[in-house]
Amino acid sequence: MSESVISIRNMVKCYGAVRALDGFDLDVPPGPVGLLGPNGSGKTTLLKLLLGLLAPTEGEATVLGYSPTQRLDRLSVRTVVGYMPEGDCVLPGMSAIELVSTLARITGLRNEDAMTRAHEVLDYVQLDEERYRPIDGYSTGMKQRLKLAQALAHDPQLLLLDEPTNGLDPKGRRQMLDLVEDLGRTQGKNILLCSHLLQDVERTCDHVVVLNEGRVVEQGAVSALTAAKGALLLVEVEGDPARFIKQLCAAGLETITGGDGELRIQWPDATPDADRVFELAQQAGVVITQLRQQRSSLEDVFLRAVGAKAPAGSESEPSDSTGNSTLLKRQP
Amino acid sequence: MRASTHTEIYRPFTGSLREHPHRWLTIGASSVRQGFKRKLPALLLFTPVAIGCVIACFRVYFRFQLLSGELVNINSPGAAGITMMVTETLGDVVANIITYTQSMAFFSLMIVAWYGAGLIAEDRRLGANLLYFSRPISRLDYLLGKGSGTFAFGFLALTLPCLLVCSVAAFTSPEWSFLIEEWPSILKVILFSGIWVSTITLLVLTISSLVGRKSHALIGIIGTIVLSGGVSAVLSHLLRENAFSLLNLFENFERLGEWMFDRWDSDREVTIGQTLAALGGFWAICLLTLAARVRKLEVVA
Amino acid sequence: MKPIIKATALSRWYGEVIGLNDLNVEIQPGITGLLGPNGAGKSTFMKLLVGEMRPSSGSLEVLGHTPFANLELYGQLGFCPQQDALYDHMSGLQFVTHCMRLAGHNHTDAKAAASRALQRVNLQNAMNRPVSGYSKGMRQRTKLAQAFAHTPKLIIADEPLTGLDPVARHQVLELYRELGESGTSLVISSHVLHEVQSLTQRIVLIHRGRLLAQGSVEDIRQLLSSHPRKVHLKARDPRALARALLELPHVNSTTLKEDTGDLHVETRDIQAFHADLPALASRTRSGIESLESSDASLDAVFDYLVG
Amino acid sequence: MLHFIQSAWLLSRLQMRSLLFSRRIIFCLLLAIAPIVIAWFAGAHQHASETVPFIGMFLVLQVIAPLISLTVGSSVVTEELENRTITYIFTRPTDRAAFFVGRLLASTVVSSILIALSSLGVIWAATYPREGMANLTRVRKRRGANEMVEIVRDLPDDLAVGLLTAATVAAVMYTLISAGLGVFFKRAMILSLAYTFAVEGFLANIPGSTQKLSVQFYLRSLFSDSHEMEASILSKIPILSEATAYTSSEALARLGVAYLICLLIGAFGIRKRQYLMTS
Repeated sequence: MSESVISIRNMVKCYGAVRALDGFDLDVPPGPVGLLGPNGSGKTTLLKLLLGLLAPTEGEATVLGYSPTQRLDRLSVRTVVGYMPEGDCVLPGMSAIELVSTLARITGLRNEDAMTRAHEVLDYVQLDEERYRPIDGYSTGMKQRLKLAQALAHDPQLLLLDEPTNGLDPKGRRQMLDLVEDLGRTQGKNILLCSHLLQDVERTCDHVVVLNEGRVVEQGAVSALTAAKGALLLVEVEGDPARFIKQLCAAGLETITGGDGELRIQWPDATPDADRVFELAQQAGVVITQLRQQRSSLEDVFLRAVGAKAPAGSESEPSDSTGNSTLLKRQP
Repeated sequence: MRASTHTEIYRPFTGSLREHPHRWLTIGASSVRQGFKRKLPALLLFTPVAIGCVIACFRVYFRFQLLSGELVNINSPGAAGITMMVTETLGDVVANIITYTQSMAFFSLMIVAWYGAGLIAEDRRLGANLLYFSRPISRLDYLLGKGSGTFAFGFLALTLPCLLVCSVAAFTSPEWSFLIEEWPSILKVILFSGIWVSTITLLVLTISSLVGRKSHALIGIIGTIVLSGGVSAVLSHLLRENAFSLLNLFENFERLGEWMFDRWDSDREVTIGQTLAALGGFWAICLLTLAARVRKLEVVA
Repeated sequence: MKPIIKATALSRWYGEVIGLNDLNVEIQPGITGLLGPNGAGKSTFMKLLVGEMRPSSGSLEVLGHTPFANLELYGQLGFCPQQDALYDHMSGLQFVTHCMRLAGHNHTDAKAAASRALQRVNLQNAMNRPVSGYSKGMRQRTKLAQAFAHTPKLIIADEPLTGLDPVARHQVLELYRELGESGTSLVISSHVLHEVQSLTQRIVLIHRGRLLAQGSVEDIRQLLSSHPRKVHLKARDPRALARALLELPHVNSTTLKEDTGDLHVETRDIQAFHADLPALASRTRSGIESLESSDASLDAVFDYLVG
Repeated sequence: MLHFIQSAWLLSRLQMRSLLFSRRIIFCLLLAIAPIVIAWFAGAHQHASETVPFIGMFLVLQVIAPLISLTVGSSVVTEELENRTITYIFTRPTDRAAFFVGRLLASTVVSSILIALSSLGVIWAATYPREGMANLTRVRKRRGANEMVEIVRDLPDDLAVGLLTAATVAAVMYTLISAGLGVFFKRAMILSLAYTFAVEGFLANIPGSTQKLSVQFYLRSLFSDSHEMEASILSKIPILSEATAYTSSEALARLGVAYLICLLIGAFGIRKRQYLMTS
């Protein structure tokens, strides 16, 4: 694995008594990385530190060879880092093309480069003829894409995206996710993506870091973290499952029926053979509509890492609405 | 539902960044361009300045024409009387320029206030500070940029018309006599208007950094001017103590103008030292507040 | 059952911006998801429901009342607004007690009901601290507590899930499920579709100010016959499976994704496909690992309708 | 009716608490202290019977009282509207008029207390005996030797009472005006500032019967009618001489009627109006 994009050593940041970042080491690999954590876990503080806007109480960090915690690199690090803020932010009274070209010029591009680059980047985020209109007429989706465009203006090697899909409607969210996925996977840009919507992170990131109360509590490749543990098959059946269950038990496969007619077949060895299940279903004259291996989702990983119990005891899909033991009684 | 590959091709940027890109110049230029986008306020604010400047130029022009005598043929009866009366009303050229500068001070304040009030306030309200400070600019760049933007408007409103009047005076004066004899006072006029513009720029930006919206900033500026004038008047009246007139910005500049163009009438109770100290104090307060507010603006980013 | 909300030819516009445009909808008791892209008129509809605005034309009945400034209705209605606005200097308990006192209860029952509600939202140890110190999730749960403290018949929640982290989102969803089960009707507007789908199957889809679709996700999907159903298959030997599948008459197309080895199959008749699959699978022995039809998900339905 | 009073009382307590913790109140305190400081300085130079009417009339009644009550009064409706907490109240089965009346009561109490204290402070500062009086005698000498003898330390007490009543009435009236404007218009603060300093400033200061339309006129009659003004500077200004047309009781009656009408308009207005909270 090539050298890490961001390496942090013993990072501590205190706001008075509150220890926003509680001394941790972190090596962020290249490519798209998700940064997860409940509200107030230190994500925004970390981003500001990487941008050199905040000085840490202790520890230092190196980003792409620059060290934003030192005075001299504090500004120059921002020439190679692009930041997409979370809230609404716009330069007053400007249209999209003016905003992106002005910000590009401020970063250091020459005038003619800034204008051509602005058009290129706005084409990329599909802000076509709206780029000449003032921004207050934009929809939330267009504003988010504009923010992404201004972060890309100086072609940074590292992109810091803070909640890019927050508050977007499904169409806007899909467009934004396509852009982030294309940047991360196809264009090979390093991305640090902060988000609460774990489906989005699962879809766009390869590596994940989970922060909680200022410390790194979990990190690893997404595929590894959500790998299937043990051979548990989830099968949804139409019609009467009873005969099918008898068949399965006859074949020595222990089966439990979940709440909404979902069967959980425990496979003796690690490699489940679905064809066998289909054969049994055919003999039982039963129709299978869903069959998948039990994999914990990123949400379960997150909930386990942050210490809140996953709902309904077993590591089921987040959308399992049959949660018999509700969270209400338990302390968060 | 996996995402289909993205058809848009992302082209990496091949150009290079400039070594010392004068970032504050870009910010200043963009604020000026933003200002002149809306034509109506520009028209409304700059017409009185233009009219004042034209009048001053004509006064100076006639003044010199009369001196050279082309305007009124000498041998007609009573010509001497008319020329004497007219020259007497027109007054000395330099005095003309100084009165022009002081009369335009108020208009230039309005122009600088209108264009400068929103520069920092609207940035904070709309979150533009997040965008500015995620770029490699220091707080000084930001301040210099906003300051230069506002100063440019003040320059257009006051210093440029003064220069125009001086140049008209120089051209019409016989054999450039105005330029040769009076060039120090031209420099003084430029310096005086420069100081006035930079002071009101500082005032406008400080108030703009304290409030959340352009309209509040405008109210704040007008409020400060009126209040400082009113309070100093009431206090000096009530307490018969003229030191309070130091609070009033306009009076300070009147005294400064008189001192610079050595028309200082000696029986003024407030000395020039106190005036300069008052101005220095005002500048210090403004710069300190601005520094503190912009530091807060950056961290909020 | 009598519908809790009945809108007939309801429209509302501000200047030339159209909020709702001749909306006719009836919402039955129970949990209903109110969906629609940004600017479709969802928040306008919510404001009309809560009586914050009067309709420009048409009529609206909530629990049999016309909602604008209708004191009788507000006794049975709970509203959880979208904005994150609370009285920061008050504590959670004081805030909910204050709301209950305004509803006409005396101090003791108001305080009792408030602490019960706050316990139910899991804020018992934080309820005496001022709200300014609460996290986003806690503020959301406090807003919800004031909405159901007076056990209303109907609770309306505007975007309750945006900006919450997964932990808080789970707790809020559990809470809604519990309220739904206890008989309170709920109308929830949200963009986080998979969360809404985990809560209820009944949705009302508004687009450009009009009702686009109403009913359960599955029924709506059936109606969209023009769109072929998509099924995803993972197998050890996807090419053999693909060849076999193409022989089935109702399969339109199969696309193979080389990077992930997924097989996307489009079929005209999903029941026939499911019926034929077991036989085909045992015959070809191509080692199917998973069979998923993500087509019935709310995301897909939303895409087909809104595009 | 009981529920109306109960919720009004509840909301006024809430407004009282949020006012006392807000930045507005610091601004009001500064405004309240200003005339006291000026009166203190002026006390060293002028006789109390001259400073109190001057500061009372020009500073307290025309500037400080309206400013304080506008700041406090304009927050009655707009504050909750702006930070969007109004939804919790407007979706409760309470009469919206109770919301208006309750918060108005709290604001009026706060502004009248502040202004009453400020006027008391002015009177106290002006009459406080200090060694500074020595140079006062020197000033007197130039204007006529005998005047030095009758330096009267205390103030005619009806002048003090006059100032207090006028100031409190000013507080009550202007708080209602700004609250009423808050019900109907978005930018209540700016509108009420415009009304008080532009419209009233204009109406009250041109001679003629239009003065009767402005609150200032009645405040002046309240203040100047309460004591013979022969020695003080007020009688020298022509506009003010017409102020004595009404006795203080007549002025109070007219202001009372105006107050009731405005209160009713506000109460009905808040019930009917739709408050759109722009996102």
